[in-house]
Amino acid sequence: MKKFVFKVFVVLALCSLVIGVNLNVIAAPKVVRIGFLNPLSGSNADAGQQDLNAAKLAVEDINNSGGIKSLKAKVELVIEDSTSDAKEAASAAQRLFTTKKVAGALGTGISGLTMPIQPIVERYRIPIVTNSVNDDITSKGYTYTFQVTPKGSQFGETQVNFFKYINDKYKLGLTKAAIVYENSGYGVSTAEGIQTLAQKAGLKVVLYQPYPHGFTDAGPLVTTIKSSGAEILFPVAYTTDAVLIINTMKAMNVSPLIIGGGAGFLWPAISEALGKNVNGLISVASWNWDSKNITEDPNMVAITERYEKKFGGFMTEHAGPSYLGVRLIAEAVDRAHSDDPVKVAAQMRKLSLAKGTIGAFMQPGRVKFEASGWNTTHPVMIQWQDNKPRTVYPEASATRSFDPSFLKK
Amino acid sequence: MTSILETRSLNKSFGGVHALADLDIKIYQGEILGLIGPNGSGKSTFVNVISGFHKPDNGEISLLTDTGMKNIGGKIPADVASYGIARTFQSSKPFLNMTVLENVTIAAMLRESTVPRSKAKAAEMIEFAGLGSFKNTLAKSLPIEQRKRLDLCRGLAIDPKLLLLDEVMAGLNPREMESGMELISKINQRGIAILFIEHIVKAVVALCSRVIVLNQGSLLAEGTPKEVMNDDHVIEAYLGEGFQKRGEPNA
Amino acid sequence: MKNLNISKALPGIFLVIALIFPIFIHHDYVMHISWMIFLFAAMGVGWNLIGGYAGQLSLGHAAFFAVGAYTSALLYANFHLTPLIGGLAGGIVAMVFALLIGYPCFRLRGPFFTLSTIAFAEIVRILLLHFTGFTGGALGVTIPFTGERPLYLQFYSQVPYYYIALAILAAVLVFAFLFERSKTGYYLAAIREDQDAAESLGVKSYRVKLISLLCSAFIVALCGAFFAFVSGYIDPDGVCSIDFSTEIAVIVIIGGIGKLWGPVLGAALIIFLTEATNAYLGSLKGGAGMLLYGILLVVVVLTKPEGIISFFNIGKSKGGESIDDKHIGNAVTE
Amino acid sequence: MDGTSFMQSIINGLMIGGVYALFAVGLTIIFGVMDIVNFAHGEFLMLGMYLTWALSRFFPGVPYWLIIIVAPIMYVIGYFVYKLSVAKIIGKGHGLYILLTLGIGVILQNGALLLFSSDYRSINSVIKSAAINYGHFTIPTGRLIAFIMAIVCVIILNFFLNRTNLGRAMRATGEKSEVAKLLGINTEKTFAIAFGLGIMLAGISGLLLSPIFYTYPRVGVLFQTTAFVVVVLGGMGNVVGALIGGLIIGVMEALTGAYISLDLSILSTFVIFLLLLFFRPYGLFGKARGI
Repeated sequence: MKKFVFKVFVVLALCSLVIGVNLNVIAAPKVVRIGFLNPLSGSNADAGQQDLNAAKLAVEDINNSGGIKSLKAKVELVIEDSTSDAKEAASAAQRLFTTKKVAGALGTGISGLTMPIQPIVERYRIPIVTNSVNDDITSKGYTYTFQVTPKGSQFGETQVNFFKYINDKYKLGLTKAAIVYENSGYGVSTAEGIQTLAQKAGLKVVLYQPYPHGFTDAGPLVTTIKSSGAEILFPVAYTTDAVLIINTMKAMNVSPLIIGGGAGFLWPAISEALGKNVNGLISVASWNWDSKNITEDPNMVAITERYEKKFGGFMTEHAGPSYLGVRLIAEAVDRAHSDDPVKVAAQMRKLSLAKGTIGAFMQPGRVKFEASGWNTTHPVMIQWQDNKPRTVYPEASATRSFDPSFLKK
Repeated sequence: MTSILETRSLNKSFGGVHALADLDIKIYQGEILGLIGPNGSGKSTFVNVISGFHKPDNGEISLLTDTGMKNIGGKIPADVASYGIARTFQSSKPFLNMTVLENVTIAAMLRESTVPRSKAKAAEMIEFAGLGSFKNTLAKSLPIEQRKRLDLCRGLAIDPKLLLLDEVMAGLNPREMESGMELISKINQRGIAILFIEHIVKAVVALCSRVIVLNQGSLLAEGTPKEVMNDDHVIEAYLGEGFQKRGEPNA
Repeated sequence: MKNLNISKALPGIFLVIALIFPIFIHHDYVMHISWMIFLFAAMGVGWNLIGGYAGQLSLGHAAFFAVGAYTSALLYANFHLTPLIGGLAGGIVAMVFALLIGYPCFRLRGPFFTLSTIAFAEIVRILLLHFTGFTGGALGVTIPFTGERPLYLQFYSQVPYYYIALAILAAVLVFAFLFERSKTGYYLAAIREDQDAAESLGVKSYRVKLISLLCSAFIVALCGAFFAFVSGYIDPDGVCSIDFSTEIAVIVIIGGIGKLWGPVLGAALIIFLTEATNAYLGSLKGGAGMLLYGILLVVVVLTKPEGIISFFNIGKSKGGESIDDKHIGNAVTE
Repeated sequence: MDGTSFMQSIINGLMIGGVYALFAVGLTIIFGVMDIVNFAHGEFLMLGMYLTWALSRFFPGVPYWLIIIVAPIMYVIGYFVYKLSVAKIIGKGHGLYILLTLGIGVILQNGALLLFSSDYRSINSVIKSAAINYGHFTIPTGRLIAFIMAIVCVIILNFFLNRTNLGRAMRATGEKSEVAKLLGINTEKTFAIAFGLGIMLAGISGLLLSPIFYTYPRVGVLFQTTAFVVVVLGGMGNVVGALIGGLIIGVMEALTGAYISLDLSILSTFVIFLLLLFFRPYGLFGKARGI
């Protein structure tokens, strides 16, 4: 009998531990909690870290300017590590939404981690703001997901239009294009956008090639590019592969005009890896720190300067929209006079923020969510100049003109 | 005397060493055939080839089945067992962490369709082999005699036509050998032919009606135990050259 | 074989506790953790059929999970088929895959079998990624959540998932209990004890191992289908990664390999600890949670190789203590 | 696909093959002597890369000479990792050492994440994109050096294993550890040395990779599975086999990438692997056991 009692005791202990873990009591009404869900470990940890920096800055800025005025409440960031594994991301979301009363949440910056979270968001009716670009995020009828950034398919449009713009302006006469993309959610959706647009724009797509992300050698890829005779290259990659591709192309002196697909070609790591060779590189971006909609509004510029001072580097493509996401949730809570997620979501859907408000932070300078939850915006083109990405296209958003001197190389 | 197993020019060599060289051997129904020979003469190889653990290089092995003689050369051990050939191993190989009953049940499962029926058959075999008192002891705690008996009992449980006993008597004291031989003849009386590989001459003489002698993989002599024991070649092979014949070799 | 030295009542008591548990505590997060534990336990029991009873350590079972998930999800996406049927179809397709890998791989032993299962799962993952037209490739497959749809395993509350997962686990445990006592179960124990001796008694080790792999594949695929509809989104790297295969194996090995209740205990321990470390350490600094998980793994292996279950001495295993594979060196049976 | 890009693919394949080979040689020694597959081998490669990166901040420029510091440190790490953990589970069934090395891998990977964060580190030296252009072929210098160092290491190792007493002791232990014990070989020490040697080689591969690749906590994962294939192709425990196996896998990957499709290039590695396991489980050159 003794052994039997011991076993039952252990099982009960296990169950009580599980319960005890998370049923902490609801905090005093004076704090509004905004959830943060991004990968802080695993292969996407570098992106997650950028989002975390921005979210912390946003909460700091909100509280320094009086917090949520209509509720006279401070804002608190509740951080959950989604890890880079989809199953764990769903558990983290479940944990966040059920054990911590949050008014809304920011998450995630990686399409492959956002999509498994959406059914849980829908179930608990908690608004989330995401800066991942996959088109499917706002095309499956989800009503509590708000996509702040442009969509993957728009990237292609902007890249090809920009190419036509400089092809005509500087009479480059280039026609043969190669599209190489990382075989991931982000890669596939961006590459499809480029392909359809390139064909429509009369470009000859000589190579449309997925490659396994995280490969050990860019040699075979660059050899295929070289033998395809491509004059323009549209690569879509995260940092690790982007660095390898560019170094190997330099080594094998293959030098088509590179029009990067965002992410890897835009994040600070590539300028650390390539040093001054990064200058001249062009890439599409879902957001950039020096687009006109920011530089013409001192409050917006102040944000990017605070970020740079606090984290020692320009505000990155991931950080900008994440900062905006937290501020939008705070704005919606303020307008809803409540931290009840359903009311906050209703306000989010009604938001229409133009110049003079935080809406100016996202090009072209306003934030307005469609019924699908997508904020009608468009990507911008950047060119690396003195080791910083500067917005060069479209004119409405450009603060610097494109520097053609790098084309001759 | 119809033969139950026949080999025709059976060959097996390991890297140039001829373990079995053109062996033509017959085992008759219901007989206990002794197989003797100095160490390394190919006795164990012969058992391993017949039981399918080693593939013969060439030559035929045919076994009497209800549809006449069937070539079983090259079949995998499990098939050879289902055709009706059981074997024991030189160093006994019981399932150590299982009880005696469980060991024999595994064997009985070959013929019995359900687990309970296999268990019943196994219990029956255990009684027959005199292991009744050890039914629920783990094989790993059995003394050497009972382990050998267990190997035998397991072989019996698959209703074999032919039982290959590889040095079942080794390591037993005279009393244990006596009861061992008793069991073997009891098994034989059930109509099961036995190939009895043994060094202990006393046991061979007592049990076997016929004996064959292997030396360097080939058949040296064949005949009744008495004839074989007095055959010059056999003595020479066992004791090496330079020994004259000195009458009855003592046990 | 029935010498389980636990009292017969214990499984019954666990079932009763599990059934009434949601009446007292039905906080969604606890329910979520519970059905995750039940799901991983069921997969663990499935893995144990081949990893424990047959002693064939597989690090590629995520492939069967992915096959189950993708078959049921694609049947839904194209024909709106409910997972109740889609899941079974997934199980059958997984068994076909098991035949593909079983035939060649069972001639291998020790590390060679393990390495070939890794290669097999990687091939499945790469093919899932490559054939975008058919499987959606890297974009994955979405099963949109559009409100309460029981036929498609979609509920607002987590409690129904708790009971479905519990039912799957209970069914799998009963199957494993009977499997252990079936001829195949006995034969597997015999093979693990001494494969040569078993074969000399007519045990076709290749066929027996294949049967246990087929059952194992079916169970893990069923869990894959359940997971696909509960999570609402699957992609190749998520459902077919090496880390996921390793997690299934680690759960059983830590819980107690070759023992009926090993996987259940292992799943409870690992899932609970991963959640706890991520909940408390996750936000602290990326990686702290996983670091603790790694340390636990090493400590358990060095101090208690037979797994935690031996603490409880539940369900004494019939046969091998730990995964003792004597034919370590040579790759192929003679 | 004209002639030149075929030749270029062969060059690409040989160059990356050199790196695969050196990394796999460490793995094959550990298996050859100790009969265990080290599932944390990739993480030791990562450790070697971080070590080289850290040292290169004090000694900028081309890091190859740092080998005289990195190699001994990695050997000592390997020696103690064996003594503290692996030694305790030798002979207790192959499931345990898989679990143990997996655990060590998780600890190293997340320890690095905590210490160095997830940022990508790279060594800014001229080697990064330097290359020798010969006609229209390009040979990346960094990978060429790695290729040559791999060959040199294998030659030295082969000499060590065949000519020195310690080497022969290791091969004997590999063959039959029980018998080796009877002959008075201290198998305990031999195992520790073999493991130390294996980890040192992983560290050296890390050093060779660091100037041409980027360092981050999960970088080891990219090379580990391929290394398993190379080791089996070359014959478990066969050092020269591992070198040739590495080159073959490198070329196969490059050719599949160039001629079939890039995202299937890794597939070719695994398909070869499975075919190999069924038809030639001892690899192209391996013996049943030992090194």
